[in-house]
Amino acid sequence: MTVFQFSSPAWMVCPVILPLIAGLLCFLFSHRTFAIALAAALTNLLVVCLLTGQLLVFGPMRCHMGGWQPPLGITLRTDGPALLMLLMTAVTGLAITLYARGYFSYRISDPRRAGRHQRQQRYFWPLWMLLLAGLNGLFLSNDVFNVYVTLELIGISAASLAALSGKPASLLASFRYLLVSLLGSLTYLFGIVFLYRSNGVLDLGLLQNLAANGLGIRTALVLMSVGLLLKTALFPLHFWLPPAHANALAPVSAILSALVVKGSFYMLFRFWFEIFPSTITQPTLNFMGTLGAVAVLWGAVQAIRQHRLKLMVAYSTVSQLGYLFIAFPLARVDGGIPVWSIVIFIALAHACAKSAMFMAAGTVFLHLGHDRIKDLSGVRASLPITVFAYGIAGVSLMGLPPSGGFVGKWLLLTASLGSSQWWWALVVITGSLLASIYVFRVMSRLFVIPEGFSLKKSEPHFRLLEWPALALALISLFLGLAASWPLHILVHGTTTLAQVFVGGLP
Amino acid sequence: MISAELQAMGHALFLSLVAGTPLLMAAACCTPMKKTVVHFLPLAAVPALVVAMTAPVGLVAEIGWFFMGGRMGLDEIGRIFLCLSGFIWLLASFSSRSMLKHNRNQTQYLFFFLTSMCGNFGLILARGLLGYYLFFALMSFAAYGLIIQKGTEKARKAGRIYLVLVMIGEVALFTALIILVYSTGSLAIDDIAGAVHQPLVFALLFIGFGVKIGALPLHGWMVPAYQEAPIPAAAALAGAMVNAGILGWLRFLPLGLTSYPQGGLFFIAAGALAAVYGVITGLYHKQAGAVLGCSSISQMGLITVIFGLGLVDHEAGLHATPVLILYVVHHSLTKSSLFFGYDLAASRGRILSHLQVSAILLPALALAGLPLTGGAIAKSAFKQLTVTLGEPWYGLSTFFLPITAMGTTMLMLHFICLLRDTEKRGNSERAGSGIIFTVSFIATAITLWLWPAAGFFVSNSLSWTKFWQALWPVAGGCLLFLAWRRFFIREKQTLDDVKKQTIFDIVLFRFGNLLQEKEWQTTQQGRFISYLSGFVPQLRRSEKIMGRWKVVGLSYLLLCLCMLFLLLRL
Amino acid sequence: MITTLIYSLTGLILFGMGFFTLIIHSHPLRKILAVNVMSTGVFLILVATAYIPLGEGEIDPVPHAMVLTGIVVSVSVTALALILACRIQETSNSSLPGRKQQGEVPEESIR
Amino acid sequence: MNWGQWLLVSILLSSFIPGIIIFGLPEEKHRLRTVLNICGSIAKIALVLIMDIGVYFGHIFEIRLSIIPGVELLLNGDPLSALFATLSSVLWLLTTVYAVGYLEGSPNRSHFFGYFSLCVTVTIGIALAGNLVTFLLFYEMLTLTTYPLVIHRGTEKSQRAGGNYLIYAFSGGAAFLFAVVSLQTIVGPVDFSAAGFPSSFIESHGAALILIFILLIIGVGVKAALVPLHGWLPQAMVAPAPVSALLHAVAVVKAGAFGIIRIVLDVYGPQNLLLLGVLPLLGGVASITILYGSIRALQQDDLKRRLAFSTISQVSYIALGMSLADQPLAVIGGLVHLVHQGLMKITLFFCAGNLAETLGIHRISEMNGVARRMPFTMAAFSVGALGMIGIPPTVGFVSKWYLGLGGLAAGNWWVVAVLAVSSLLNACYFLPILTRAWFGKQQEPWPEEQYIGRFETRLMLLVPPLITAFIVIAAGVVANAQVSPLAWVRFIVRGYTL
Repeated sequence: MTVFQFSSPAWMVCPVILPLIAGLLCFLFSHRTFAIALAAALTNLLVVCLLTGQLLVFGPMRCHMGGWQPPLGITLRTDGPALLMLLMTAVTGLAITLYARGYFSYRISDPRRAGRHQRQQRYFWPLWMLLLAGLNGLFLSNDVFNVYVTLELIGISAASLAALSGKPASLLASFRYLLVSLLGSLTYLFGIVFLYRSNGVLDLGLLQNLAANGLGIRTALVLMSVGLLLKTALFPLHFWLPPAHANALAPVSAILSALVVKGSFYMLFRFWFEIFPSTITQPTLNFMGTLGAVAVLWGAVQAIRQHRLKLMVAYSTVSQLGYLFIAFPLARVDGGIPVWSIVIFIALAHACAKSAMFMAAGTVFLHLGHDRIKDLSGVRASLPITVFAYGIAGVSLMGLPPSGGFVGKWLLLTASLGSSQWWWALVVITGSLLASIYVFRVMSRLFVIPEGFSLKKSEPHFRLLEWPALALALISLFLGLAASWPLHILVHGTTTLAQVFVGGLP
Repeated sequence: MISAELQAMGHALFLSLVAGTPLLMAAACCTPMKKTVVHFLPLAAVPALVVAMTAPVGLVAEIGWFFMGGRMGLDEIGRIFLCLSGFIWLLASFSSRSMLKHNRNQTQYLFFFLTSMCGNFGLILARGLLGYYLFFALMSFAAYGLIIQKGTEKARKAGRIYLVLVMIGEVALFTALIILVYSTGSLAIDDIAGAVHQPLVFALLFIGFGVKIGALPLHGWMVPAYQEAPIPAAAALAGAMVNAGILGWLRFLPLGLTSYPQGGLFFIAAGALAAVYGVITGLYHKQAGAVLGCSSISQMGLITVIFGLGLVDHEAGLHATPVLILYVVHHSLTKSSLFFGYDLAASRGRILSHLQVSAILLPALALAGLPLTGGAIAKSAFKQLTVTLGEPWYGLSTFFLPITAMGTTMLMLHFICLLRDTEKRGNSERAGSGIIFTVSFIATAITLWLWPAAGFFVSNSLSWTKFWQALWPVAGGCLLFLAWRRFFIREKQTLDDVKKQTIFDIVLFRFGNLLQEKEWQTTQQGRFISYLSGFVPQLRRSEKIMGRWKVVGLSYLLLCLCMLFLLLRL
Repeated sequence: MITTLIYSLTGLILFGMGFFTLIIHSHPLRKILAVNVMSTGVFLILVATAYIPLGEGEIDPVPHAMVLTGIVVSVSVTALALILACRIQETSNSSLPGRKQQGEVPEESIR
Repeated sequence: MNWGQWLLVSILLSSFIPGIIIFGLPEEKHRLRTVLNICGSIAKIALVLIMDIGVYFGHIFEIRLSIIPGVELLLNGDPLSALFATLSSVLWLLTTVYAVGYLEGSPNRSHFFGYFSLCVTVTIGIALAGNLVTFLLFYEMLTLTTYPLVIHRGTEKSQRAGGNYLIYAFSGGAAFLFAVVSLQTIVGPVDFSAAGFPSSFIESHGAALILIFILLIIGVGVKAALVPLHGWLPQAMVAPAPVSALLHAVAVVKAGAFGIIRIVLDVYGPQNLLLLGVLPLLGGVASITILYGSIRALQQDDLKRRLAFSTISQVSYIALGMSLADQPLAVIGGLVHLVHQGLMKITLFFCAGNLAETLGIHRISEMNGVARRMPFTMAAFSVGALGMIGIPPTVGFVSKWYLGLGGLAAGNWWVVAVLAVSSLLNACYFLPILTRAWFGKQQEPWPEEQYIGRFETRLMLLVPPLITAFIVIAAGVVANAQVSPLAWVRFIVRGYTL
């Protein structure tokens, strides 16, 4: 069968189909949910690795669904950025799957609310698998409308996941999240209308070749971008993110912060720099950069003033997302680093670090029953690995070497100073400093074992709660040292992109 | 080849033994072998004497690895100084040994005694600049331990004044040496001496070594230190360690090499002032050790004058060196024998026999220049030097020398009077203090007569005019003293230098207290934090406002419009 | 042509009305309805678009497919939103102010 | 990989692996932990010595790891890094022994020793760093690994001190990062090399290069505690004594000073700096720091605080030496003070720790007559203090001597004046301690006296300061020998064409 050959483009269907099937199976067989989800996550990782190999051997590939060619049919395609995002999702997803298992087992082991927690677990797995399918689909799609569908899929499952804990605060937050995500996708859809009206094409590849420059395209771009910005929670549209992320269950927070916001950002970035680079003007880029800069500072300052650990981590996401946008005005540096690598690095490092941090925060919450920052002392004695993971993740968020965050910030700094736009560099550095404050405000509590502190002996101990976080944190830490691998994949997969960035812009 | 190396090593070992023996013994006294060390204490000074007697002149040993290039050697001047110091240290260690038999703080005293001895011998042998500095510092700091030995409040204050001045001296010396080495590019003393040209270096060297000899503005430590230190230690201080300053000047200043009139004048002025000052303050002291300290200030002032005279003129410089050495030898022997006499008196209490008093009187008046004593010889040599210089120095000296001689006579008589009133210290008579005094007395009496190098000056002083010139100031001094005792002395007119605080003490030790510790950092940080925390409610409020749907919708629309505008602007 | 314009304008107005309601009104149900109105507006424009490109009598099937998909999505999202709104209603009725869970944010309103 | 590269890696691993294992060890297994620590540090010393010999005979030790274009990790064994690595590894062994004795019976030792080992790994990394990026990497990691040690006691005060430390350190790190990136965009990737970057850049980017230099110095100056960036150091005194010793003598402050050396000698190069004319600025800051630190030290009654201000003052000697970078003698003085200050200061801190641990003495006013109770400790303390003043034959004199000569050679008389005044001030704040301890009379019982061990205190607390005190004298006495810090520094300076 040619379909299962190494060179077959049909492999790229798997990352979408597998989690989808797994989600359905989870729904059906509610006793084997973890096994099914784990199998799906593992297979997903394997397939993504295979796709990466494919990319390295054959270069970017396309898969026309059902054999229909672009104007009508839907196309999936792999290239460097898409694969890196897929890899990120697969690795983080696997870790989150393991962590979620530990998380729910721990909660169910508490006899008081076992029933409620079991119910939560039952709904978590199928929703998570759906979300995974949606994300993979988003990264792979090469079709504007297909992107809308996957966005909606992500939005629905993410909002449901966020509501899972059932507490009033989380219900409110997830309701708002749902509305925001709807508003965003509707705006996006509105943009598609304009796009289709002026071009009559939905395939990204075709759109890219058209490179039309009319009013319709611009309006479409604005609408689609603003919709995606809302979903990405760029300042000043970040209002929904902290409550939604902070009030969700810990694995859900990790998923939302690490992966979901990246999805919409990824599409935004593609539109701006791959599909319509000729439409974008430098002032627009500067505008985005400014918003990003404000987000970095605002988010960090808000994170510093929080009294709850999870809210703090959530605001830190607002701040970190800002970095992604600071890369915008730096995209046109002549002969500099491809802007993709900056963004990808920040995104990868942030995904690993943030999910590790949320997992650690969740474990701490489970352990103490609260996450008030000022009462966190002594956690280190009982959860050394978690605290360690938190610390390492914090290092990456602060952008200290050798973490992946450092490489991302280094690239940002090099680009901004290389193009004499030093103000971005100042923002980046100030942001890191603020990050160090909010990370260490917690750290100083976590690290301290107060005098006369005694260990609670009878704590049940779940390795799955601690090790996945540490693993992800370590990955984010050593991403910096292994930075040449992602770059290799990126460069290999984006020969066309590279042409665009190095000199193709007006 | 090998034998030459062996010989060099032998020389090095031979010379290092001089300073090494006291050092090793100092190390040993920190171990349980303390008693043995006390017993063999005088042995520490023996190698110095042996080397001084036997070693050939010009013996030089290089120890390259030692402290940035060690270089030891014995020259003619060094031999005289070594001999002198060795002798005085030997006597002092005998005296210390008898003292230590009844002392509890043995270790401390022994350690500092031996390390100062090591420093003193080492600096005499040092032919390298850094070596000299090293041993000089070792000696200076170790002497602090001797001064403070008694542990009383007074002793500690004396020690503190000493320490402050020593520190100033050290720093000045360091600065001077570093400038010298920089300007000559050499670490050997022989290359340095001719190189002092800048007034700054000159002044620094004056301060650096001047502290040791109690030159005028830096004399503050001397009186309290002599007063408070145990007598054997004070003898070593006055007889041996003081000379390190003179030796330093001899080694580093260009005496006899070039003339340096301004410097010479400065030395003369400082020295003459010190000579008078020492006498005048000394008469007001009520303690024998303090009087001896004042006399040292005065005598060192005279030596400074000689040095200054040598600096004024190149020709005179050549003549000044032997005079200087003569004077140093005379003063050291005399002063140490006075101290040992004081020791004798202190150990006996009031029951000194007339013989003993008159025996002490001899060195005392020798210091004033009684005819047929070393003092007369030294003074005539001094006058001889002024003769070679010519006017105005000769005229000044005929006026100045008798005055100091009279002053010294008065001072010494005052000392003898005090000695007779000395209360007995210690609970038992110390064996051997009589013998020690006798030995030093004999040495004082005959050294200059038997010393071949001094022969010229000795014969020079043996004429009737010289005899008369030496005698009348002493006689006049005696009369003046009697008159002074009769008419002027009052009980309350005493000076107690220990109670005074020197200006350095105030400046340096109180410096820290003057500046009140202000925790400005914490207050600043506190202010900053409170300033920041004023923002927190505003932050929370604005974040809340941004979360309202109306605001969100508005910003959403604004964002759309902004982007559209920016995109369409082109 | 005019028809298309009318349809499109109507769709635009619907979208605007929905957006306005969404941000002005605080009641969950109104918000859900507002979103539905908005999506209807977009669908209307899409359908109108389908009429233009291929000349007389023929219509473009792609927008139709999109609208259909959109409707499906919209329905499911509305269902989810309604359920959430119900749950919020229940919990806000049942939970008294004093019974807040440990470690929760002070409740922030949907407004 | 050749053996040299393995050597570099194993030098780093020799403390990293014990550190990681110690983290996993249960609290009770202190014997195993001690064995691990000691073995690791001895192995490290052996490896570093091998490297020293290799460096002396001209072997090139180098590992490169390219991260992204323009960013390369480079570990490099040159004479300068060998100097710092040897110092750190030797002092680490002593500090470890001391820490084992000091923390006997206290909680959380696994944690403590784990970070202790990591901290030394990172310090060695700083020593071996071959370019600015690698230096930055380890420099930031140093902040992270020392922070848990600073807040080890867990009190409110120590947390505040730790927070302050972080704010200072990260701000410095941020300035450093900014400067490194700016420099790279102007002159391209800079490896540490004797020549610095090509002087052609000075004409085109003079102002920017000056600004970058200032930022770099600010970056490392925070750790080197240059005034006005010194605020964290006295506060960090709340940490246990071995940590203070580590901070002051081995790791943090030293890393900052080492950074100044690297920037001046290897990044910019003396010639470039002369052209830019920024060296007087550094000299001015260093001089002010020297005097300010001494004056502030005078005001302290808390022993460790006084020592901390003394560190501020003393470390700036290194900066002072570097500010005369065109004078080989001054460079020798600055470099050798890196070693000498470490030896002296670690002695002093060990002794202060002994006093606190054995007798509960924290203030100088409580020290009357303490030397009679603890003669060996105070003897070591005295040696260290006299060294700080610069009394021969201690090592402190050697550094001052070369600095002074270099200052004169550069025609800067004020350098000698600063040295002289600083020596006086040092004497003013150290000699009273000594006189109190040796000649003072004990007036009241010691605050918290414990009788531990056969000697005046535990043997493990006593031996390290005695060893370092011995080295303080010995290294001064044999300064001119074939093997001595000074000889090695001369060997380093020979590599620069000054």
